[in-house]
Amino acid sequence: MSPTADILFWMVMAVTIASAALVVVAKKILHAAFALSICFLGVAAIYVFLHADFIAAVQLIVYVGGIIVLIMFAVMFSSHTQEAGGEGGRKVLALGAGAATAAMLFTAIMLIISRLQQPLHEANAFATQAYQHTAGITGQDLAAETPRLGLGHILMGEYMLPFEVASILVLAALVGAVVIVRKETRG
Amino acid sequence: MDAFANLPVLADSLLGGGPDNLFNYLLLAGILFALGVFAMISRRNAVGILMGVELILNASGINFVAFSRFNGHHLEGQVFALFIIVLAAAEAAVALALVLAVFQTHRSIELDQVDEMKL
Amino acid sequence: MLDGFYKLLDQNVRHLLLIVPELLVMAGFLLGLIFDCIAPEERRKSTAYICLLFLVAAMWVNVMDWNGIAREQTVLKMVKEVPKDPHRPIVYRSVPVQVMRSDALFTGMIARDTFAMYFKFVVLLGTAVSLLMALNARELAGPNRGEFYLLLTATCLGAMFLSSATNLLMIYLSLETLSIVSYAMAGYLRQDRKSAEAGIKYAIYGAMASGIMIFGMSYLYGLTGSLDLTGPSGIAAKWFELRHAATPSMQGAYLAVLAMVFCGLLYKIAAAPFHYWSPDVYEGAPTTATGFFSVVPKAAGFAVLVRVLIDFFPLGSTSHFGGLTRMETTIAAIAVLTMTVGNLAALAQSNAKRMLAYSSIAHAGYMLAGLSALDDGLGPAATLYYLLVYLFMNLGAFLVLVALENFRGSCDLKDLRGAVRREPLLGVTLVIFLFSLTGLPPLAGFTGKYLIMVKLAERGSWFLVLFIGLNSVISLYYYMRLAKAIAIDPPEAAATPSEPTPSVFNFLAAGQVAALVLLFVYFEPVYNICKGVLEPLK
Amino acid sequence: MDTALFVWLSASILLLPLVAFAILLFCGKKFERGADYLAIGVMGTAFILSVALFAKAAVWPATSDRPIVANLTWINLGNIKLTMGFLVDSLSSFMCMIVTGLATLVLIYSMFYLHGDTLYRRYFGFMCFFCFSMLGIVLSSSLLMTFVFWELVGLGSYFLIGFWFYKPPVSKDHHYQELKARYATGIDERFLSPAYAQRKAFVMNRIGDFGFVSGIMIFAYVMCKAAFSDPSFAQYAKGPLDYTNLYAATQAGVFNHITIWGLDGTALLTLAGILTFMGAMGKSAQFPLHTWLPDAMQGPTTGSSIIHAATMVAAGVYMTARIHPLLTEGSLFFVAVIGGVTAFLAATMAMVQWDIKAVLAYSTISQLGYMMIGLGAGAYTAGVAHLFTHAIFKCMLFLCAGSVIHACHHLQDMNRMGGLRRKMPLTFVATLAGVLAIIGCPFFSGFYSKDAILAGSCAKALEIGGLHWLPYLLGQATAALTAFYMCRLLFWTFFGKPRDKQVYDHAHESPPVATVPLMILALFCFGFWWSGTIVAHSGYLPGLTVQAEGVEAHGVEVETVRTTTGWVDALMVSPTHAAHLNEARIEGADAVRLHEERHEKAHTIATVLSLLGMLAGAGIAWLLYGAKSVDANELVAGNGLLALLWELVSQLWYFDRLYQDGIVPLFRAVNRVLYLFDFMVLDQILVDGWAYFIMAVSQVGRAFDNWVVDKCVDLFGTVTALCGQLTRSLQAGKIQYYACVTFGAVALVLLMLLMMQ
Repeated sequence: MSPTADILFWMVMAVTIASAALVVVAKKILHAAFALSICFLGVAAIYVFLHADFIAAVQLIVYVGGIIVLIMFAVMFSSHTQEAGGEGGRKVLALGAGAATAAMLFTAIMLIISRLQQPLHEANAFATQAYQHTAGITGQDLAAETPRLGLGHILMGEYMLPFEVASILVLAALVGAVVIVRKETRG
Repeated sequence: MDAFANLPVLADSLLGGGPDNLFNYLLLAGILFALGVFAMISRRNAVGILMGVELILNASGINFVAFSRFNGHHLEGQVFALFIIVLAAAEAAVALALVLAVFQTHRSIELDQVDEMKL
Repeated sequence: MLDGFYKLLDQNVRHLLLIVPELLVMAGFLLGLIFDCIAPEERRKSTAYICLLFLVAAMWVNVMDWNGIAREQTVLKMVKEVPKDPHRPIVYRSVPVQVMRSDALFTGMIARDTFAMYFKFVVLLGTAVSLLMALNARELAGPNRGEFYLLLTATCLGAMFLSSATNLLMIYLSLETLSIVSYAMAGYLRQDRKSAEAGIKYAIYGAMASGIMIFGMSYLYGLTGSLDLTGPSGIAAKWFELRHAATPSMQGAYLAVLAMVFCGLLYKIAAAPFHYWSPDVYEGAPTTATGFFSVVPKAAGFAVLVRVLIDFFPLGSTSHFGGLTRMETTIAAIAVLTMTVGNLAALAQSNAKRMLAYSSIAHAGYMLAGLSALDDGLGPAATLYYLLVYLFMNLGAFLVLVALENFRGSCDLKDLRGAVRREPLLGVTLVIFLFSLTGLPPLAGFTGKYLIMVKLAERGSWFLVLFIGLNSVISLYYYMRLAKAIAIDPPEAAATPSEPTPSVFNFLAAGQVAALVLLFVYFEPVYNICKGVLEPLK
Repeated sequence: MDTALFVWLSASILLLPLVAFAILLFCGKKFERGADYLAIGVMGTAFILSVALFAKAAVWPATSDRPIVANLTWINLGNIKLTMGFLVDSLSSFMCMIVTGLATLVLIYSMFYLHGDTLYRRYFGFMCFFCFSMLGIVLSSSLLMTFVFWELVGLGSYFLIGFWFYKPPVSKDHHYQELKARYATGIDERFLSPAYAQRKAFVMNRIGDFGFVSGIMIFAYVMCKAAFSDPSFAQYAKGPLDYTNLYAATQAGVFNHITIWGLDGTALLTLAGILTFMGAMGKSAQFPLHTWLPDAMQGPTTGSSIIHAATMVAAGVYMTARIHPLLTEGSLFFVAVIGGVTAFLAATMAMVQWDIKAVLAYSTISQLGYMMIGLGAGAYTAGVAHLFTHAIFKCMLFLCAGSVIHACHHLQDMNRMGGLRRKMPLTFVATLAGVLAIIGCPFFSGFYSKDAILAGSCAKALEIGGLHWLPYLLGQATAALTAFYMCRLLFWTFFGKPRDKQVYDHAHESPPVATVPLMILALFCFGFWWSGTIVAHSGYLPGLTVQAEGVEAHGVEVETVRTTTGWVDALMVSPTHAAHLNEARIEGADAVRLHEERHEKAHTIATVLSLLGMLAGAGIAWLLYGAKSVDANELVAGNGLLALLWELVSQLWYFDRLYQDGIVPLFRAVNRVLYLFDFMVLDQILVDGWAYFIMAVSQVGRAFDNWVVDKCVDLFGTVTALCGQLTRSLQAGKIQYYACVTFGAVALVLLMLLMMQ
């Protein structure tokens, strides 16, 4: 194992988790939005660690470049009021309930992972056997590693139908979003 | 407690291996998921709640890509993650449009004030 | 290296010819969109006719297709016949070839089977009726009305794909198509406070449910390495291997993963505890959309629920590693919870729309009760039958509600009083729909409940039978309150003059009443069809 | 040829009128103007399809032996399957043609007759509904479906009799009182209104239907019992009430195996047949259930012409023809006697009516009696043929009467008409053709069918003798009476001097929309359409070759048959006819010859007698009403016996009085007794007594209630309120809250699943 890669990996992990936590607890919604963008960057980096360069790029473009902008836009548009207002008791209650629920769900997820450790391991042993060292991997290695066709071919081949459906979906969502925000031309 | 007997074993298999260990990614996804849930429940601002949603979606994406990677590079997982991102964008567009609609009708996007309809 | 890819491409293009109904709906959506963009404001109503035309065409093709699959089970295929005598020419002859019971299209994305076709029929019918309702609903009138029809059509497309999806990605995608477009429909009346509230609540709740679902799906993928549900290397097959080798503690974890996936599906059919969104959304959304939501997405949700359920817990295996009985108990518990919550909450409502929203939660409970009998196909078959009946009676009730709201301006019980005097035919049909929803003979609502209860009683689930009976009694109370308000109570004030109700409402309402009576009198063949369409899943 | 074509044709014919009805009912406001064109168009299309159906059915090999049946399973009761479907043979397809054809013409005529009526659209809707139900009876393949449509037809008739439901009873009708017109005699005018008449029709039919249902139940019981007890009859369990199954079962002697109430075999079959025939007695207004039909004339004349003259009342005859193979000698004799009595009684009643529609109504009853004689006395084909000929000429006569009534400003009293032939030449011609047809004048349609009926019943009487002479003689007498009353109608209305100047001056011929249908119908009153002797030798009608083949197969000489049967007869071969011929063949050539000779003899007797009777009747009518050389009133006054008879007949043989003053009060008395029992014993002793007892007990319980139960109720209420609060708080309206509860529930379920080992 390459220690550099390890350290980098843990740093990315830490930043991602910390910024995600900031999304939850930030007082101002604008701060939360900034934290979210950092979190998305972290996730993109994680994708790179997972050899999913294309996904990482898409994550950058769509999430950081698109969704975050949308969110910022909405925040700017609507939040001249800050979220901090309201009674403190309600706030504590909300935080407590959220924390408790999230903790329960997290426990459940961890339990699932731990119970299914063995089958998960068996099903996903590929990398640990074949690629002990991920740092310093070359493009040729990647090509050898993906003997089958690339993502684009898969999208147009096996996943053609979802691809088409998704395009229709995006179009319909666009129509829906436009219909909601468009000004009535009459009355 | 018997139910948690496996956790120490998990802890062993976690952490070790850095980026080569599947369980690290699963842990990260779990944490993001939980944080997303946390945000959805405790945030009162509609945009904040939507941020929670995005966290949850990212968590699933990480899971998929991780499995795709450790599964012998079946690209299905990556494709799924791709679609998650696309759908998240579409959903964010519609949801933020709705947030604007709420803002226009209620002059606020604090969703705990948007509760006209109840039992 | 690309040979395989081109073969795949070729196959995909050929498979496009087998999903003509979906393509037609898609074409309707796109043409409608183009028309809506270029047409002048006052002609935008025609968008609906374009969509309707394609929907009806899709319905027709679907039924023909269904007929072909169900009756023939064979297609003609050209074969080369080489005679032994070398002087005679080689002939090409068409011979009948047995079709696979469930044709997997697009490398296993969707299935082309009678089960999907049944649900597509229901979905298309529901959408067509909703479209006609939307065309004549006053609250939707306006310069932007064309978009609503487009959204309806797009939702219908999602529902159709959801009915036939056999791949996790496809399920997620079509479910989201269904959901995301629905959010926009719920928030369509942007000037209306309630509509905006409904939209945002629906969006957040929907995102939450699908978030849980895809999180579960990711584990499913991680465990099995596949996104296909069926097939020799699909999830279901791998799943049985895994479950077979599992220790008891792993069994629970497997079920937990599956439970997360089911969350997203149960949300779509508004089963407790995932029903929270539905009353608020149903009340706030335009009434037409409410009628549509209560039927079409629910039908598609049931389609995928039944499909996934049967894939993981095949019919006829009475105890699959003990999992089946646990699963059945879980479904039964959800069913009881759903119907009880729905009916109890409906009791106190003073708004007809919200009352029907809660009642539709209760009906999802009845249908789930049918699904809890998984030992043979009869329970799910009864559910399928009930769904068709439910389409007619619930959509019928909402249809009348839309018509009454057109001139009363509200769905509050006090505003609907004495509506039968202005619209005798619609008033009477509403009462008939309510009778059917209660489950009184001689209407098909009775047959549906009866079939479910008989199946449950047969296998000794007397507890569920008891609960369905009790709930029917409770529901009688509030349905009759609505019926009384409309038919018996005197109108509050002098009726304000308004446009006459379009006769298409009368036609649709009468047609649906006729369908209810027909389904009661002639239930056997329909029930047989329901039993038959479950065959491909076995 | 495949059955699918027949199914499509039949289904289209059946459902087209229903669709028209639905359109007129549900979005009629849009069709306020075009209701008539829609109905006529639909009915015309149905007629064309019927012609196609008939053309197809007529060339189907050996139609009468092998009807085309297409069935669907309707209700699956374990092993028993009830079916519904179509049965197409020459009888049903011809009947379809008659129904749709007449309905088309009548609807065209109605455009004139009901012009300007406030309920114009509704009328056309009802007519379409009626035609749908009637076609349902005609095409249905089982007794059960027949019964369903039977009731629907009753409903359609109910609608149309009471079409002008707002009209007061005749005794309070100012218009009527001003005119001082004489309606029917013998009917209480207080009970003569559309609303009352429709109820009367319904109730009288109900009495008949009681028998019908009982008969169906006997058949069903026998068939199912047989199917279960004997494996060789097992096929009858699928569609136990299908006509084809019933025919087969009766021939196979199923009834010999089953016993009900100690009856079996022929006796049981006779009972079932008579009971089923009771339905026909109600619907076809046979004695003693005939009293509703004259009252039904309260409806629009056009409705009466199609429903209460041409088709619906003939449904009884049609049904009897359908169950003909099931009827034993005993039940056939019953049918014939009932028919004979009805024919005779109704003819006598028709003689004294002054209301032009009432004459036609009684004559309809009388003619229906004829058909029953035909069916009962072994002249099956003649009976059915008379159904068709009568449908056409009676429909036309009613339309003529409508034309006259319209011209005379809704005056129906013949006493104030007269000499109208100059004013309304076309109507007169049509009426003349109809009258000549109905009285059996040679070369007119009625002559052929009526003569064949009388000949058939005479042959039967010659063969068996005894009481079998009764239907024949009654029929023969009726022929003379028919000539009398129809000629009376003709002379009194169209000949002589105008009796009411004002009415006469006002009268005018109807427009072409009314007269063209009349002319078309009049054309069909001529005999060459129906005669075998003319058409048979030209030999281009497909039916004949079928007949010839069928007969050849049975070894009877073709020539004999050809000369004695018309093409209608050739098509309407009795289902049992082939069997009879076969029997005769087995007995030998002598038997066949004997059979033929007997028929020749009977034919001669009947023809001569009926021609004489016709001439006598018409002559007397001419003396009394045409030439007026004898005054009818003086004649009656001068003779005690005649006066007595006159009184008896003008009181309609006291049937209505008997029902109104005898049976209805009897029922009222029984009712009263039951009511008193209800009131005194059940109400006062049982219920009130129980109440007093309970009150006493409740006094005791009250203390207990106050101290124990109330507290419990309060507790229950509190708990319910708490539950309500809980539910309210669960649906609090806040999305974060929903999210929390949902995620919490999911987490709990997941943890529960994980904890479960």
